[in-house]
Amino acid sequence: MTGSADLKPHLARSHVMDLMRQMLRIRRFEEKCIELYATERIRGFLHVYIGEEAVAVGALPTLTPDDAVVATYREHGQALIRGVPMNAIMAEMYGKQEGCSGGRGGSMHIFDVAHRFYGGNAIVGGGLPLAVGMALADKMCNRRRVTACFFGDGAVAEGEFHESLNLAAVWKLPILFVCENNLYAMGTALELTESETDLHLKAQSYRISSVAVDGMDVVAVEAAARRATAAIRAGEGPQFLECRTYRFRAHSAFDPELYRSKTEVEEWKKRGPIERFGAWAEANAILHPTDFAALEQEVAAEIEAAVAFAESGNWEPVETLTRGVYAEVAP
Amino acid sequence: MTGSADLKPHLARSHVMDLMRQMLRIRRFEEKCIELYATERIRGFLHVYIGEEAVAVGALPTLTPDDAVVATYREHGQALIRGVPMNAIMAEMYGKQEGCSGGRGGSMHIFDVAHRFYGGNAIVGGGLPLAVGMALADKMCNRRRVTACFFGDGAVAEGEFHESLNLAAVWKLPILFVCENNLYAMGTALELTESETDLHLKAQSYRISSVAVDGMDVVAVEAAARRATAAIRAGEGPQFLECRTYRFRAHSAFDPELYRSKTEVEEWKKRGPIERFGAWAEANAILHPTDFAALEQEVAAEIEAAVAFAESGNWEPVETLTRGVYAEVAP
Amino acid sequence: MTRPPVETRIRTSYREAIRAAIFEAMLEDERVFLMGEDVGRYGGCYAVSKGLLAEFGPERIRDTPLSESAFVGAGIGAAIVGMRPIVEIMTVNFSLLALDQIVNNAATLLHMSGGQISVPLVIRMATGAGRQVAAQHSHSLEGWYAHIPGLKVLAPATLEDARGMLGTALRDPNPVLIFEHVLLYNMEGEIAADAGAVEIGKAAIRRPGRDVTLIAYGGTLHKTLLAAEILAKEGIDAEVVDLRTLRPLDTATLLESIGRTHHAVVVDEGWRSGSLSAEVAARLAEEGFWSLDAPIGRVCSVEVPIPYPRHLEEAALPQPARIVAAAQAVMRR
Amino acid sequence: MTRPPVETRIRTSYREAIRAAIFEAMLEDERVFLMGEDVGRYGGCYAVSKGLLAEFGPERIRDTPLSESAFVGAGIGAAIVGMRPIVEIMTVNFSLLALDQIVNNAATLLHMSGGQISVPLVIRMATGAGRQVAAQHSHSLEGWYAHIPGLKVLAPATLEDARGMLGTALRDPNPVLIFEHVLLYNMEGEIAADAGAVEIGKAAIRRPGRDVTLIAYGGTLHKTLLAAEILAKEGIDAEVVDLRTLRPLDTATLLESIGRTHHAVVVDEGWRSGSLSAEVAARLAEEGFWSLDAPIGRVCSVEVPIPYPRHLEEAALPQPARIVAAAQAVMRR
Ligand SMILES: Cc1ncc(C[n+]2csc(CCOP(=O)(O)OP(=O)(O)O)c2C)c(N)n1
Ligand SMILES: Cc1ncc(C[n+]2csc(CCOP(=O)(O)OP(=O)(O)O)c2C)c(N)n1
Ligand SMILES: [Mg+2]
Ligand SMILES: [Mg+2]
Repeated sequence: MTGSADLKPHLARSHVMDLMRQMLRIRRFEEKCIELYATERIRGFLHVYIGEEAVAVGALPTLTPDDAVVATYREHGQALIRGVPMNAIMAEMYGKQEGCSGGRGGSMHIFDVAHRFYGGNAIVGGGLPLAVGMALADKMCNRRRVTACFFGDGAVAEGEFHESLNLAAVWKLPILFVCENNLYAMGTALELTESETDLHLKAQSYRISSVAVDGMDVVAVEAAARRATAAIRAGEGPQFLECRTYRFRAHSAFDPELYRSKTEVEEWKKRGPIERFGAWAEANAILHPTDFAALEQEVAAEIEAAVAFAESGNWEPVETLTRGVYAEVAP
Repeated sequence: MTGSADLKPHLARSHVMDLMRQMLRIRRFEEKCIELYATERIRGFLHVYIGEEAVAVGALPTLTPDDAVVATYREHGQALIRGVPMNAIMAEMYGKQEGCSGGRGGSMHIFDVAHRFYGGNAIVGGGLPLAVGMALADKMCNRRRVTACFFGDGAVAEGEFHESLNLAAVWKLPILFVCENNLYAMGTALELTESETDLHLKAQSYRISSVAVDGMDVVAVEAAARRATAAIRAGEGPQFLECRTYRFRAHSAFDPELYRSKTEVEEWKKRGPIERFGAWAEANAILHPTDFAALEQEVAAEIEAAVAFAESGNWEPVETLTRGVYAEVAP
Repeated sequence: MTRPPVETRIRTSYREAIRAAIFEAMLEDERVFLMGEDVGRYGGCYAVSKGLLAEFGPERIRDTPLSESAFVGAGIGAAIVGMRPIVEIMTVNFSLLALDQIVNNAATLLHMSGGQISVPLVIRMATGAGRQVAAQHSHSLEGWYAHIPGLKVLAPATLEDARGMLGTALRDPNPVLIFEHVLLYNMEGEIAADAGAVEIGKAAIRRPGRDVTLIAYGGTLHKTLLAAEILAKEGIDAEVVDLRTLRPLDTATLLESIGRTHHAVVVDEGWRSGSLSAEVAARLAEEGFWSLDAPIGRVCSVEVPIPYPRHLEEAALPQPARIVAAAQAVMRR
Repeated sequence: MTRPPVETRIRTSYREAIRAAIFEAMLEDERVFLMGEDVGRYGGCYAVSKGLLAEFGPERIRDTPLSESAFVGAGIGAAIVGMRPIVEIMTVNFSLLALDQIVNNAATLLHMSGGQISVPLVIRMATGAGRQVAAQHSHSLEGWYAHIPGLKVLAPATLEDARGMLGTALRDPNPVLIFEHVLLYNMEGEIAADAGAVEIGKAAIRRPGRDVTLIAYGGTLHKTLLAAEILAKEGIDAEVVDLRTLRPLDTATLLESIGRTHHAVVVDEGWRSGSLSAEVAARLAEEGFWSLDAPIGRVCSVEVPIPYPRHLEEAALPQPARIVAAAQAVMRR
């Protein structure tokens, strides 16, 4: 595994098992969502994280419960790993009252303040300024927290990316930018839209220290994220992590995938984060076939329970439609 | 003079005289505007270019009549050097019908399509996308033109700067970005607002070739601009010129200048573009005291005529107020 | 109205009609090009531009980065120096990022330059809710754009208008915004095989009636027509007016209609307060006051960010039942 | 109304009143900070924050780069995790660059999160024309913001409101936008030395009258009061209502007033079509129809980008003479 050399010592069986479990939780959850979309239990836009699991699984456990996360519309994975209960996420996908956002948000707007999970933003680039402000508040209050902000390669072209990186750097804010570079923004390849496709270099032009890692390698991501969050906690200001990854499925349910070849997708699938990590763990006799089976079973049970929970959830009555437009009491 | 070594041969007396004349035209014009503002002939916002003359005078003559210019609200100097008649500019400052924008725009909105001068944009950063589109059209039509886009150091923080540079670079457009870095955006010093204050490096993060020049040295600006426009014409794509300069006067008539010291201003004044170039020309016996006197007289006459022209101009009748909201015929 | 014989009519969809209009414009005028996110290789997020890349190549079917402000501004810049760009903003939701360019450049350059510079630009975007895509993706902000002098704003609601408005917009020397309701793309029907440019600037009476004037546009037109059918069964003969052009508003047609019906209901998917329906109602109250026998009714979106679940989304948006109820209410006394 | 004794009144200006409100809020609550372009070292582009940097330091009087979207978004981010930011956008003209953050984040986070996240943020900005700063710097777009559910929108027109609205806004758990008309900053007068927070959400009758209700807000209030004086001399007793809060609109006070006067004129510096005046007129036409004895009049900006020359700018904006004429017109028949 790339970059895993210096981390081997930490790769205890329990940790390997945990990484595997978390990646599987995302993978199987997303697969179930696709199924549920086909049967119209889930509606609206659905963006799944299949192929990119190593990013969330590698990066998020380096945060503490006090830290915060801001994500995009492709955020089920982050939410799951952050600890938002799968039941609440699934109910949200259904639009049920028991969803983590009360059913109001759906797939693109997963929120859970108890887990300091601040969405779920469906405007590309729109989460970055928000994360900057959260980090600013922490800095002004001398709170030793990190705000991790996830966004795609597409967001890099937006003006808000530029403004946010600059602000974070000028003000030396405790923020971790995580760029999920899956090479495409919907159907447009990065190389057609960025003059500099080595995205982590962009961060350096703001004097933000940055690194690019193999986003298909959960151990590499974890190592890099750990270094980055440690630097932030040490007061070194914002850090930028470019995770080079790939989306195995269509952008959303409406995407006919005309813009890339099947071969390209297949090539990347060979590097699948679960597949490779699993093979490595097995080859090194850290995990055994029975472990995989047990994990799959455990995950399947969790998903089944989540579906049951969502199915049995309630629709908000129409009478409360105008709820949640204005807050009544100061937070 | 910095950077003038390789250009000495071209510094014929007539060229030196011309550079001097043009810088004086701007300086004296702006001084007159300040006077006219005090007597309320000119109203609204007035931003003068005193101290920064070398930028427009050095950069613009490297363009041909076919090329185009997009500027900011601090654009009198560019307009003058581009060849917009001083009469029409002054009448515009008065808001008279005879003004180059029919009096509708005033100081911040000088337009003259005959001279391919496309404003006069008062939204910081707002001219950059426009210039990108003009260059795109030229490229699509295989026209060998350059679009020169002027903007201040303050514009660099705007998202539109980032989006525009990237577009220009991805599409390899024939555009010259001229950053007039006078170290302040209104009252906010560059070092407080940019994590990377070496602005020309930012252009490089888009793979745009860039250079920083002493913007107080008209010969250095000219040399750099000549190289840049030549590169653009040779098909090398966008070029970026950072001109390091200084604004000797307040940002606008409303600015109490609390944010910088008199000493700082005085230090910069010693490097005044007219002052230094004049001293150099005299020391090298290229220009003589009588030349300066003659130039001053010539410029004074032109300004006097412009004021007379503006004074005797007409106010647009109120009856035509709603003119110019919609065009009637296709251009 | 004389219709062309049946054999010259073809079956098409709203989506295909727009594509045909783009296709035709690209063929006719080499200054025309299409630019926006995913218009090329992806085929357009609503598949409007599917196939055009193969036909016209990547220079003229130009995929852009996610840089709404810059590529809209670039469209303006290209327009002022001779091109005829069609800029596609995926949806009105993202147009907020380009608003400065539209309001402060596209709409003002002609005026600020004393008439020297015109901006023959067409900006297309999808608008509206109804697909359960929640609060950030369900805006109906065309009314905002209709507030801005210097812009023209169109809302094609029929196949003919989807086919015809683009060509007319491209021939207009001013910036023209075209709002395509997301729920209309799949609408199918027949149009004349030689359908082409249509007049803009005039409202159209889509259903004549004597008792009440129902005023709608874009996505709500069809709900309003449905409501009119229901009303007809209850003995109320509703006239349905399609605004078609949101700026400038064709007040004359509206006044004429209420001059006959003496009752008006305005239907608008925008949130009620400050939506386009307010302007329509205000004009009727100013200029049609003496024609009105009852207060004006409005059926708009409920003032809440659009929620994800279907039943709540449906409740938030104008529906035939609410239109019927509003018409009955204004007829009641 | 019992007024405090004369000796406790102080002379102040609109600018100073706002500064005093900021000052007080900063002292009272350490979660409050001011952030924006040139608020610190420059002293604020309208000198509102002059002196505050020396008092509170650069952390709490925070100069920002020219990055409207990011610093407004940062204000939202800071607000949702416990701060009480006051974000200053120099003028409404530049707020277009931050509109996405305001509409898609500030206004929707509470709803999208199912009520978990509230955004106790105050955004102040200057608005309006009258200083000959031409088309790009003269917008009056507060009506746009008043369209958005989730936002509250205030327009202080008096010294008391300039002094008092900010404090109330900061105590509100929702995003509140405060629009300060550029021509009011120099307005001087006396207010109670202990003036403080004022109620928001209610319109105020600034001049009682029997014949016609003139409805205005912000910068046009004073022109409207002038018009009322002129009308008084001509025997028309005008009531002048100051909207104060543009969202939510206090319709009740308006209906009450026209219930007495039976005539209404709405004055608004926004361009007529689709301005806030349209919503006001629409509500009166819906809910006050039977009170009205004549069509509603509107006095708005002429639909042209604001021109630079004084005489043209004056002609484009609402002026007392036009308000008088409109009032006379609605009274005439
Ligand atoms: C401002 C904005 N423009 C356009 C869209 C439509 N859109 C949704 S996702 C997407 C692609 C984003 O790509 P990227 O940032 O790389 O994220 P990915 O989907 O690859 O995870 C686009 C264009 C949007 N949501 N917001
Ligand atoms: C988008 C925007 N924000 C704020 C302003 C107000 N403003 C006008 S000029 C200026 C400073 C710009 O500085 P810079 O770009 O360095 O140009 P300079 O004035 O120094 O030539 C500011 C903040 C504006 N016009 N546009
Ligand atoms: Mg991507
Ligand atoms: Mg500057």
